[in-house]
Amino acid sequence: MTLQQTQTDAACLVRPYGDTLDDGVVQFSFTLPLPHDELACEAARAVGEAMGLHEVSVSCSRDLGQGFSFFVLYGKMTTSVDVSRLTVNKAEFETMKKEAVDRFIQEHFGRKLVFVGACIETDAHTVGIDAIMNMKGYNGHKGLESYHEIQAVNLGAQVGSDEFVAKALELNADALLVSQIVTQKNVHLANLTRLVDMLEAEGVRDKLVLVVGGPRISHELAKELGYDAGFGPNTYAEDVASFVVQEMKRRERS
Amino acid sequence: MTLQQTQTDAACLVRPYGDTLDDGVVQFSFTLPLPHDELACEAARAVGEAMGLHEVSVSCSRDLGQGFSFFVLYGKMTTSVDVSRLTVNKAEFETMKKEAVDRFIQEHFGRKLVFVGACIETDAHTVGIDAIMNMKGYNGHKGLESYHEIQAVNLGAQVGSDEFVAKALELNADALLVSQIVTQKNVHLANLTRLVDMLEAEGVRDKLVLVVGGPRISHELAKELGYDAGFGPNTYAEDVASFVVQEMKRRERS
Amino acid sequence: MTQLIIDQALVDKARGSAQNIARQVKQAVDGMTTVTIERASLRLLGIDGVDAQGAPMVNIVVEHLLAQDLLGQGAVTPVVAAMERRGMTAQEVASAVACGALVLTKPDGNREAIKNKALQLAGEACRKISANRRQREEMIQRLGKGSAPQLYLIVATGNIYEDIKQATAAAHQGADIIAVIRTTGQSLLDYVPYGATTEGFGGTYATQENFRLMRRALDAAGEAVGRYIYLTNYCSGLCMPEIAVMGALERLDMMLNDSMYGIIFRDINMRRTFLDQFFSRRVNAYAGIIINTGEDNYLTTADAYEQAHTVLASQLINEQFALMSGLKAERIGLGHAFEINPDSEDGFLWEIAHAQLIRQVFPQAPLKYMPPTKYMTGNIFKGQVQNTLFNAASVMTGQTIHLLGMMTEAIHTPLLQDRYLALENARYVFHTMRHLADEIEFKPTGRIQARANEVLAQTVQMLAEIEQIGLMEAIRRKMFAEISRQPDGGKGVAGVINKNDDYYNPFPDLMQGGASDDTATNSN
Amino acid sequence: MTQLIIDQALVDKARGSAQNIARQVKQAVDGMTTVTIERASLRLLGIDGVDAQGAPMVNIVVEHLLAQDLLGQGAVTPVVAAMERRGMTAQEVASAVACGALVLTKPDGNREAIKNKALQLAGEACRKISANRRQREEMIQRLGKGSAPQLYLIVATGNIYEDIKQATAAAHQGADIIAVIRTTGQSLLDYVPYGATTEGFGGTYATQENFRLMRRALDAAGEAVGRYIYLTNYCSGLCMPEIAVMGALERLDMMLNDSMYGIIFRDINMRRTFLDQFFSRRVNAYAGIIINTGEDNYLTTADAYEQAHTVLASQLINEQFALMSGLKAERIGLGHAFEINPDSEDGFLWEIAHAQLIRQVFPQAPLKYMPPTKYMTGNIFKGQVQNTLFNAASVMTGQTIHLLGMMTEAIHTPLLQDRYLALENARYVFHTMRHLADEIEFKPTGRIQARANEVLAQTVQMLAEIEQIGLMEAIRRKMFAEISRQPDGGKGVAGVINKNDDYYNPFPDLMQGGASDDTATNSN
Ligand code: B12
Ligand code: B12
Ligand SMILES: Cc1ncc(COP(=O)(O)O)c(C=O)c1O
Ligand SMILES: Cc1ncc(COP(=O)(O)O)c(C=O)c1O
Repeated sequence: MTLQQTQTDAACLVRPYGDTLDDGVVQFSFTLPLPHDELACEAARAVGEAMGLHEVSVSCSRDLGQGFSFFVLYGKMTTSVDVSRLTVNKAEFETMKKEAVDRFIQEHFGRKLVFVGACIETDAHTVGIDAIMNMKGYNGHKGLESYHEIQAVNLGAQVGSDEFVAKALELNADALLVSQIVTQKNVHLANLTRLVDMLEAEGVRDKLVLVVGGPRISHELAKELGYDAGFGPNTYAEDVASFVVQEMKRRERS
Repeated sequence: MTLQQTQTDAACLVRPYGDTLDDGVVQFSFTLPLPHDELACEAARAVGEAMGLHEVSVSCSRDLGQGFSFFVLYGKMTTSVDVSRLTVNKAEFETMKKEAVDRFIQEHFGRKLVFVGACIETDAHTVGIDAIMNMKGYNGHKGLESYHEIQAVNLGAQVGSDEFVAKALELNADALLVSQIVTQKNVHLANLTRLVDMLEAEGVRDKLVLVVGGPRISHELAKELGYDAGFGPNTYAEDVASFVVQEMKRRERS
Repeated sequence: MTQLIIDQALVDKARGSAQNIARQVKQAVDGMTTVTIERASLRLLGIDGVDAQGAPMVNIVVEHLLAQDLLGQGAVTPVVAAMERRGMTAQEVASAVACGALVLTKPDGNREAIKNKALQLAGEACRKISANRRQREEMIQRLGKGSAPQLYLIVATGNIYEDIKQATAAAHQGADIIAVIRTTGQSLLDYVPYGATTEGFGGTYATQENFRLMRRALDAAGEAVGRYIYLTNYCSGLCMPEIAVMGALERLDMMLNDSMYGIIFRDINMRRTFLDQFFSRRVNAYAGIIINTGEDNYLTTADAYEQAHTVLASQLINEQFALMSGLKAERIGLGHAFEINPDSEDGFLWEIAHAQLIRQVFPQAPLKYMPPTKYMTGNIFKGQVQNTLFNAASVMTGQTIHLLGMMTEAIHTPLLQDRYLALENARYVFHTMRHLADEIEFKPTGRIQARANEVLAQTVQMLAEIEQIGLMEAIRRKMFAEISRQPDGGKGVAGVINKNDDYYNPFPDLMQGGASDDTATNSN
Repeated sequence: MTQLIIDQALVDKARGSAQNIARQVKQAVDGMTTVTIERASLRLLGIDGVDAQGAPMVNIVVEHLLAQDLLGQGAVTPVVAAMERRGMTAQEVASAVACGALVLTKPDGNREAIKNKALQLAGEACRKISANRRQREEMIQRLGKGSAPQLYLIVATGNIYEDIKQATAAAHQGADIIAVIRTTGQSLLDYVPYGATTEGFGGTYATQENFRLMRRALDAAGEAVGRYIYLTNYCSGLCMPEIAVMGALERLDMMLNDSMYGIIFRDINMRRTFLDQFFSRRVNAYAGIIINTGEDNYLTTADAYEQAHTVLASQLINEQFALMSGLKAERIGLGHAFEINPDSEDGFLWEIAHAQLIRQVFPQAPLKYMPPTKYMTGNIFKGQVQNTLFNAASVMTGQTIHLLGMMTEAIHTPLLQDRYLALENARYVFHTMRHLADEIEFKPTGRIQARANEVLAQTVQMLAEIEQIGLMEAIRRKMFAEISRQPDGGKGVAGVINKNDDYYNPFPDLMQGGASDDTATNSN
């Protein structure tokens, strides 16, 4: 799969907008490990300047105790970002409606596809994977269980990678849907890597479409970790279903 | 007057603190003049990167309409600020209590000093200058009118520089206290410069102690504009009185 | 609506005092006019534009009349006489005066004929204003408008074109009312600047062209969002009557317009202010404009708890002045503010007591509730919290015109994002608390009830005292906002002119009682 | 306190059903014990520490007993028998078992003598716990504590030393209660990690050493700020009884401790959970610990409006389980949450109705009120607003334990500044609204009253149904949090052991009814 590129020809420079084009106004806040005094305020301003901002002003400073101080600042960015040189990294597919997905499966595969999902390792946040898989769905978008041509098996929370892989083999899964919500200390990276390694060890990685989702998951990250796609906030069942079926078709062709 | 320098010998590197020393976490927010889509989010992230932040993540993006989008981001600063190289710019004086100021005047000048204050030009925010000059004072700190050895004349709001200078000459003022609250489009810079120019044209600039105050006034700025001192938020009458009398004494000596 | 138990006899007593106070003032200034009333009248006759030096034509003509010692009879008749005599339009008369080609004189011909002509011309002006009023009503009928508390937002970039961008975005985000803040210092100009402007400080010049540009933009935004967007400006300062006329001609919907604000906060001469407010309110009444009074400002210099009664007393006086000018109760947007000290225990209770008391003393008024400003700090996160409680107080006490609080109040005039976040805050609070006011009652033996009684009693007493000493003396004695002004001092005093016996101005009478087809109760 | 009119007969009916439900469960599991109850008992006897591989001694001993098929009589007697036989301390027995030097056997000697010895040793353990309880009471007497709603803050860095820094700063900023969040995954470990730890994810390991370090730091902070700072942890998961013991020994003050949370949210076996909660609550009761139940969690998966009655029903069940274990009403901190959809019109009214209903159904309970989490977004500015309304709801309905909402809830575990801003928010709201609850009444014919009646009626019905089908079947039918669990499924099922006839454990009886010198009503 290639990345979708959003590129225009001419440079298109933008800069933050406060109340006038290109004034560059940015609000920021942070804590410094310094006792609350004038020097700390100076240091806060210096942080703003180190970020390349001009006219940095400390609009609020507070003593947090224990040698910490909190600051709210405003400053002006004088450099610009060239939007024409930016790319948006996202999985390449067309979102189809539920009915269209079912029809697509009938036409191209002529059998029910098996999707196995789980919130793996220590993560117990099932609301996201449930939103994708369970009948009820999310925000009025039905979940995968409601798709006639998909057998959706949701293993739920805190499923060990070993257990997950075993279940995938047992069910002859076409796609694995992994959810990772907790990202503290990058625990998701370890968990996700562990799963891929295990699938590769079992020699099944390429037989499956492997996707991951979560509020702090991007497609870019997913690809880096060896997944076929990553889905962030506001994903619905039809998005991931569309991706999986189109990806399967793409693979058949090649 | 020289600048007070706060310097320690060894380098003292600090960086914002989220929940772990040196994690560098900074919160920031701004608006971009871009319609709300994935490219705009990419641009927002790029703004964060242009400020030298790492692990920039867009935690919120909202459509403001009219081709504008709003973003809240978190990122990590990887460079540091060397606190040992920072200086705090402030007027050099010791704050004395009201009684001590009165005694200081009796001892050193043997006459009542005349302080004339005003909120000059288009600025009508009198609360600040009143807080300094009027009997009542501010936050329990009595104003200059309550000082026995000071004749405090508060001209109030929207006083033209010409009128102000005339009054100063008429009253034989020792110190002029200027207040500037409105800073929109840097109107205060124009106003403050105009006053200094006028005082110089009249040849009286050096005969007076000239100070300015306001919530967005710093000592550094005041000095740049040709004032003897600048006072920011949380200033009380005793601060400015102490500065004026000590400055007058300093000048007598030299 | 939540109810406090309020002694109506006390309210009536206070209102009676206020009526007497206003009448005394009216009598004291009845024999005078002001330069800006005369300029406003000339604007109504159709004089507009500026000379090469930027001086408005109406100023040139009025100064010319002053120089000829003719202003005591009013500016209208000399100009109409010249129009008749020369067969010129009012604008042509002004141009001729400006270039020195014409010297206006005391009309010598048939005074009655000139008066009739003036009356006819004035009638045309009134019809234009009526048409605007009807157009507003029709648009509201068709598009609807925001439900109370209506969301009132300011734009203040200093540049009318940036203002328009921001106002349009705000309307799309949910604003019901847009106020274009005026540049610092304009209130003390004794003329109205001209044309589209881009150079204000902390606000944009109030000019007729700026009014027109913003009106057009908001009409378009209103059509797009399916809600009539109200436009507000400042009918205040040394040119109050002229701005009333400009607003009436350009279909503004609301005006900050107070009977004492200029005296207290801008040190404008008392008589001048009382005369100007009377004339401008008559125009506003005729144009179907909702006025917003400025009592909220008192609490930026005085303490909201200590001085709560001065707000109510002033509102009762403002109400009487407004009624006298012909404004209907439904268009008198009395102002107050959530300026209670956030550090005071039970401060929210005192605020609720006050807001609810005002709500009940003025049941028909579209109350204007101002957000916290004085106690806002550079801590924008705390600011969001302060504004949330303000929003809650507003919906709990049924306020009408709700000025949105900005989390950056202590830092800068609103950024685009500040306005968005303020709207989001208010919309959420109003929606999630929509019927809270219907649900709660205040304990009859409680602190809120006791506080409301106390404020009302203090108000009755204060007004009784002012009834004795007169309003001008009361102001001299710092009874409002803790600021003292001298009856004969203040800016613009030179612009107060004694009327001659032959003074004539068709507008006040023509506009008396508002337009006959006005439907105040339906339209706001 | 504001009052809803509530039909006490309905409340009594619901409570009666809940009592029967809890009794049925108790009967169903009465003949069983669990590995962690036995390990907890050994901890009380003084066994601590880990082997070279990091396996806790108590696990080693209990597994050893399991392997010998001796656990059915309880872990206490075999160990005490060995102590007597060998003249060893409990710890020495454990070490000997661990290195294979000792094989525990069915006590052969005088069973009564061994029981007496066990009882004596258990009495010593109880005295230690009593001493902690008294120390807490004395410190509160001397230092005072935060006034309700008490400000409850979490630390969750994963590193106990960072946690301590942040907790100390929070105490200085105004926190009354500090909860150390537990690392993800610990609840499913069938052992308790050991020592000071620095490597948690989204929380810090609950270990006895971490408890001790934080207790010491908070005692110091409490002295500095002149207010006893409560320490909270999670008495939950597969090691619930052991954590209860650790908390009792290290003078924790509060514990998240629920009779069903583990089943529903961690898929822990039902019988295991019911047994463990019973034992651990008896320890908590004895130690004077306030428990916090977990009904708030239901609303993170189910809708707060639709499922409000499931929260109340579960609280009534949790209450009965707690009372049965000996917890006093004053120490049953029933949990609920401000998870009403911010987009729903009048959502705040429904939230108030629910919070006030709970307040009145459990007048003595130190209610734990959780902040919005589910509807928090990455928009931190809106988050401040949501938290402000939560704070307002809390003070308006007299909640007791107030968990502070973080504006960054949807983003990360709290930064130092997030906690400061949350505290500032709550302190301001509580102070400015301090007596609002005393001031307002809800209209008897209003929406809030109607909503409360509706929720109560639904609760009565739900509990009547559960009384018929039994709690385990109710959980199977997804009646709580819309999650279904199988009575015989779930984690830790292998750790449920049938008691033999000669089962003996001195602790439950010794701790029954709490300590004789306990002064529940004064101390919290
Ligand atoms: C509900 C909740 C819980 C519930 C979970 C109940 C359940 N059965 O899921 C309970 C109370 C049990 C809980 C516990 C904990 N939680 Co929690 N929780 C939340 C909360 C409030 C909401 C999450 C949620 O349900 N979102 C709604 C769903 C629909 O959104 P979503 O998950 O993003 O899913 C969407 C997309 O991401 C995507 N998606 C998600 N998965 C997948 C998978 C695939 C294949 C695809 C295609 C798409 C997809 O599609 C979904 C629909 O659009 C968040 C805070 C917040 N407001 O976000 C904290 C939060 C996620 N929790 C957090 C933490 C730390 C914990 C604990 C670890 C705390 C502790 N130490 O005890 C515990 C332990 C849980 C564990 N072991 O994992 C942190 C995570 C911080 C971080 N950045 O790592 C958060 C952010 C709160 C915080 N600020 O501290 N939590
Ligand atoms: C009260 C107020 C008003 C009142 C003023 C009443 C009065 N008589 O002063 C009224 C309602 C009239 C008003 C009007 C306007 N205001 Co105003 N107002 C404020 C407000 C709410 C509080 C200011 C205040 O009183 N602070 C309290 C005093 C005690 O603090 P302070 O001034 O900082 O003074 C202290 C120090 O700075 C220092 N200090 C100050 N002066 C001096 C002088 C000396 C010699 C010394 C030693 C020290 C010193 O000591 C003082 C005590 O510690 C601020 C918002 C805010 N919360 O800050 C906006 C604010 C200052 N106003 C603002 C604006 C734009 C206006 C208007 C121009 C809007 C308009 N276009 O109509 C008008 C016009 C006024 C004009 N022509 O200047 C902006 C300024 C933005 C900017 N950065 O430039 C602000 C920040 C609001 C906003 N966000 O838009 N305002
Ligand atoms: C009635 C009234 N007029 C005018 C203003 C604005 O100030 P300025 O006098 O600078 O136009 C206000 C400010 O709030 C006001 O309330
Ligand atoms: C009773 C109870 N136990 C435990 C927890 C924490 O979760 P975990 O099971 O991961 O320890 C909660 C969460 O809020 C809870 O309410």
